[in-house]
Amino acid sequence: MRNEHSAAEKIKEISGTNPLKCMKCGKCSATCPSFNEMDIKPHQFVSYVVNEDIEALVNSKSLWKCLSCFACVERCPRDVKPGKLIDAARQLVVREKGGDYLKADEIPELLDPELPQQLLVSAFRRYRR
Amino acid sequence: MQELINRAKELLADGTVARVLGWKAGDLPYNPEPAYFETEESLKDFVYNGFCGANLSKYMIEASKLEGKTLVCLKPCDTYSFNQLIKEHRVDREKAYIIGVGCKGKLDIEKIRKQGIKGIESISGAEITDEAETLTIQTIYGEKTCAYKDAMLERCHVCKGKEHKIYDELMGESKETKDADRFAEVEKIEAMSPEEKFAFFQNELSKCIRCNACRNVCPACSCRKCVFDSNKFDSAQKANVDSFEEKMFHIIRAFHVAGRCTDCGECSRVCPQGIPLHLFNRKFIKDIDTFYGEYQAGEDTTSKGPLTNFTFEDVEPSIVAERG
Amino acid sequence: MSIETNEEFRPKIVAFCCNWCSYAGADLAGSSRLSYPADVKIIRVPCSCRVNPMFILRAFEKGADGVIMCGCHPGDCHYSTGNYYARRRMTLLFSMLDYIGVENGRTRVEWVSAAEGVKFSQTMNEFVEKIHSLGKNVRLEDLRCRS
Amino acid sequence: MQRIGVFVCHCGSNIAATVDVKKVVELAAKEPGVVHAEDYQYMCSEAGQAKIQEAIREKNLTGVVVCSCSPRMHEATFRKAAERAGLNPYMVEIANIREHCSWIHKDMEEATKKAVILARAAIAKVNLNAPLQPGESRVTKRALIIGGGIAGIQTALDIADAGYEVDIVEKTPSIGGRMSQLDKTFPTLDCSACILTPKMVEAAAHEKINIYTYSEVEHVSGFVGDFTVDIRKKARSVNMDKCTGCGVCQEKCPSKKIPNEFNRGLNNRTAIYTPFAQAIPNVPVIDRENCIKFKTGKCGVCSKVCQAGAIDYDQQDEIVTQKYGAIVVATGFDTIKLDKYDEYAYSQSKDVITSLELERIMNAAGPTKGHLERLSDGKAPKELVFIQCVGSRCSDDRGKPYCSKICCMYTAKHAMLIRDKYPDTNVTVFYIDVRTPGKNFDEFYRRAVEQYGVNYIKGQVGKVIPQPDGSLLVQGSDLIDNKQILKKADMVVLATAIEPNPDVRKIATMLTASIDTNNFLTEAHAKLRPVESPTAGIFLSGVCQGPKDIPETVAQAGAAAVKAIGLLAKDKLTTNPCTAKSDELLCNGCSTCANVCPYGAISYEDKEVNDHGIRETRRVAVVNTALCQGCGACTVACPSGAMDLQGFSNRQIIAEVDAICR
Repeated sequence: MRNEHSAAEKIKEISGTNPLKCMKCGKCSATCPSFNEMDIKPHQFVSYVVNEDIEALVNSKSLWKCLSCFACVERCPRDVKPGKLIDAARQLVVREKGGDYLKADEIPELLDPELPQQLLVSAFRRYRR
Repeated sequence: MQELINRAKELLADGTVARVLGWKAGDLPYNPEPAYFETEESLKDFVYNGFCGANLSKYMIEASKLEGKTLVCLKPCDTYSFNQLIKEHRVDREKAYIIGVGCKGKLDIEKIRKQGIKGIESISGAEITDEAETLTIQTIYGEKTCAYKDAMLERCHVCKGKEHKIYDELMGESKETKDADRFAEVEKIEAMSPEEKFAFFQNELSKCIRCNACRNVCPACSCRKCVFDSNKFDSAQKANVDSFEEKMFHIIRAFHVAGRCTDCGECSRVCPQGIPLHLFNRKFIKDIDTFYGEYQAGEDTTSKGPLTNFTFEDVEPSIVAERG
Repeated sequence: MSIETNEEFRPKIVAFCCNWCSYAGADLAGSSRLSYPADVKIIRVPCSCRVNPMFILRAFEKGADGVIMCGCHPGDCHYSTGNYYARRRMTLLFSMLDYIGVENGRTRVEWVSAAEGVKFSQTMNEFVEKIHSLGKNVRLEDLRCRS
Repeated sequence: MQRIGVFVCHCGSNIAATVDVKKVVELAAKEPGVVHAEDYQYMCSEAGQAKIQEAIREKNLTGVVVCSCSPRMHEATFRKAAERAGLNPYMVEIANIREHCSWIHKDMEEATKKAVILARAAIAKVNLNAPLQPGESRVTKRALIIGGGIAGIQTALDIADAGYEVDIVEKTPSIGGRMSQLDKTFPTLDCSACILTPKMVEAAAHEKINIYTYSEVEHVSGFVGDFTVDIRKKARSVNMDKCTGCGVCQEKCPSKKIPNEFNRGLNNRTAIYTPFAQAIPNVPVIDRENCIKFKTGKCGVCSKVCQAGAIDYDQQDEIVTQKYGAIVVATGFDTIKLDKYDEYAYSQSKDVITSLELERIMNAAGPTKGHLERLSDGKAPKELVFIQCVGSRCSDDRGKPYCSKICCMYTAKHAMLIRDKYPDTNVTVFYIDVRTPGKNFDEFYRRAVEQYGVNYIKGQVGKVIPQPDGSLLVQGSDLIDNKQILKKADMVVLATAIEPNPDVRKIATMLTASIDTNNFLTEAHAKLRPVESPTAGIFLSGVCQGPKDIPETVAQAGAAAVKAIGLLAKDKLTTNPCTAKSDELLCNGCSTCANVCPYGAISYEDKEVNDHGIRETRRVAVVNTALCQGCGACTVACPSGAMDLQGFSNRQIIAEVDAICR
């Protein structure tokens, strides 16, 4: 079990953002291309971190649905960067051994010959410890 | 010299001037001193030779308060100081009758001594009218010679020129003596490391005995009361017990005359400790020339001095750090 | 004798600030809670042109490790032209200090407007850091004044 | 030796939380000259001031040091308090232990140490203070208003009604300002022109008001009560006395393709033009940059058709120099540029407009004669989307960190007006918060929702995507429903942030008035002196000080007028006694000081002096204290130290230096 407080602090540290700057305008959710596939919406990432409800955040579908396109980061008027928050939450999981979304041996089946090699390599680099 | 004395007698006799400000022989053959002559008779003691380095323009501050005109003998470089004093309302042009006297460079007894010439009894070849290139010196050890040039004051090697900037009449020939770069010494110091610079000035200034000779002779240091003597800055009457005191004194002195100093070199000439004080003034002159355009104090009597002037585009003080 | 090395070096820094721009800029830094080291002590003067080179030398004589002068930006002087004179004076003075071997980072001029609280704080942080890197001002300190 | 009292303020916890106030008292009490030291919660309060006064009387204090907030805040307060207790006010000095200490340091020990040093410096200074007497200077009974919008007009009218001469300087060819561009005004929906035009006419007709349009302030010198201002009257190329305002020249002008600034560039104007029909003065100007006559030397049509012979191509700029006692800044605002907000497609689609542009479109005198239509194809929009907070409340570098204040209300107004006039048009407003503090403001907003059916969605728009069919796809969020919305719109209106007029920086510099990081002019005190600049004699009216709507602007304009009148009503002002003073026994009479004096305050006199028994006539510097402003340039220029500045003397500053370096 994660310590919720320290996990929230960790997310703030990794993302380098201050969620308290959020003015709840919703521009992140307005701009998100994956909005409909998410259970927790981008603007909610912020309140989940503020409220230190990290367990719910890391168990959400959204954690793996964010494309890291950073449109929300770019357009956030308050410099809160929800995309960075969710990315940090993902890092939190990835940094815990065995917490990976996919097991290594599941991957070959999922491989699509169309998939660029580069994407795989960078995904591994990013999400593997 | 005789011509000069004759002319002085004439002017005294016809009442044009009330007195003559010149030099009279001192107790040694190489130390003539500034003097007033009020009668034709007294002029027999008048001298003007290579050792008459003293700049008489500062004496005109007091002479301006006296009745009648004063005949003052000014060398070319002295006229710059006189102009500067006019600009600052310290002398009265109407009270001065200026005879611009010729100059073939002034002599520095220390330079002669440094060549090992001691026990001096008399010196010939120092006369202003003399064409001689060599000084012949009678000493208790016999006759010695020395090239005139080698005995010249440092300032004469970097002479501003032999043109008188202000005068009523000219008398006597001059000879160009400039053969060195005025800022060469300053540049040499500028090229040193901070430690070397500090050591250099520490060494020079630690000789200072705060006799105030530099201040008293300086035509720009003409304040009725120097800041170092008044209680306005809590700096009065301090003995120089630490090294910073002299630095402060000499920096401030140079700062106070910056833009006003004509580089007459009197400070260095009179320093009993032989401190090259002109290096401070010349540093300011060099900086002023590079930062704000060339400026020669005393060139005229009206231009604005560089420290009472500015342009919108002046360099920032950070230039000092930037140029390294 | 390692007294000096054991103790953290806390520089003495005098900042001359003109009343209209820089002092107000320092006030703004304060009201915006923009911190800078406590080593900086501000002396209020009406204008940067009030700063006499003697004050700066005096500070060094009394043991200051750095002296900074702040004024309105050139062109913005409350008295129209004061900082232009100050700029010439300080340029010449700093050049002279450099000439006699004082590390030139010990003196600085910065133009800080009343709106530049951030700049004021940044400038002071930088300056203190610079003085830290230069260390104690041993060259100019008047030994008698150490207490 | 002085008898000094030291008073250390807690400022509630502002100081006391970081500075050990008791320790400061204890250590200050040991300083030379100090005979009394105490602390108090709020020194600036009446009780705090009473403590100072009591100590002055009981301990016969000759000097006071208050360790408190910035002297810019309460120096005057404490000096007045001391004066009431019989002490010369200039015997009071402030040690700034709040802005310069407690507010910036966190460590108590460190902050306390610094506070003690700051106190010492102030004590050392007071030890050398001398009582000073203020002088007097005259007040020119005339005010200058910079900016001829509603703020400037209102201030001018109020000052003029009090009987003082007022000049308005307006940059554009007509007074009226932003308000003249508006269609209707909230919350009463009366037409802007209907309420503004009478004010403009009143100002123009007022015998005490003189209006310089098409003019700019070029140079300002002097000080409170006695400013000298150069005003550049730009060449209008039309003789104001001859022109009858018939408008034929504008009809005939062949150069017709110049973006019309008044209509925000939505249509064109001619090279000779009046910005709008109700312009005051109703005299056109020739825009020389776009005039064929000025560009090529040929044309001259306007001159030919002008029956009054008013066209004057040779007119030159004219500089008018005038003296003023007070200056009011009323330079107003503009909307920010949207070049950093690509996501809203402002530069890609003609149908994405700013609210100010909508204001012109809705106006009967505007580019569409008041018909709501798309600028791309002239069709009436059926779906209209308003986006709030565009560039406002942004902490990134794209926008402004402040709330522009007026957008919520004007958007409700626009939405309501459109729903009223075009019931078939749907109106959606994306908002973050609806801010409606103001009389009848929330009621107004609720009417838009409840009565007019405006659809308010809480959420911001992420992007606007122009569609091939000419419509706009608005992608926004609905935070209440927790949904992302894709909405087709025919027109999008951006509530663009407002910013101070860009010229204000230049003007503030000339006036030496302070300005904040957002270019709003700073007030002397955010709460207690909101219409005055910290620079004496400069007053602030309207949006140049901060975002405001019309009623607030008018109220502030009146307040600024009252402050200006308060100044103009005085015959004389007491002047700052911290002036330069020359010690005639030390003065060389060298004129160096006069060369650097910006006020020409130094002259020279031949004066009989007695210098320790030597009697002589000397040329000495004399300072005119009415002219001297106390900058101190002369004190440093003076080589002998004869020139000193009262209140900031050489010895005082040196004492501070020594105290700090001790």
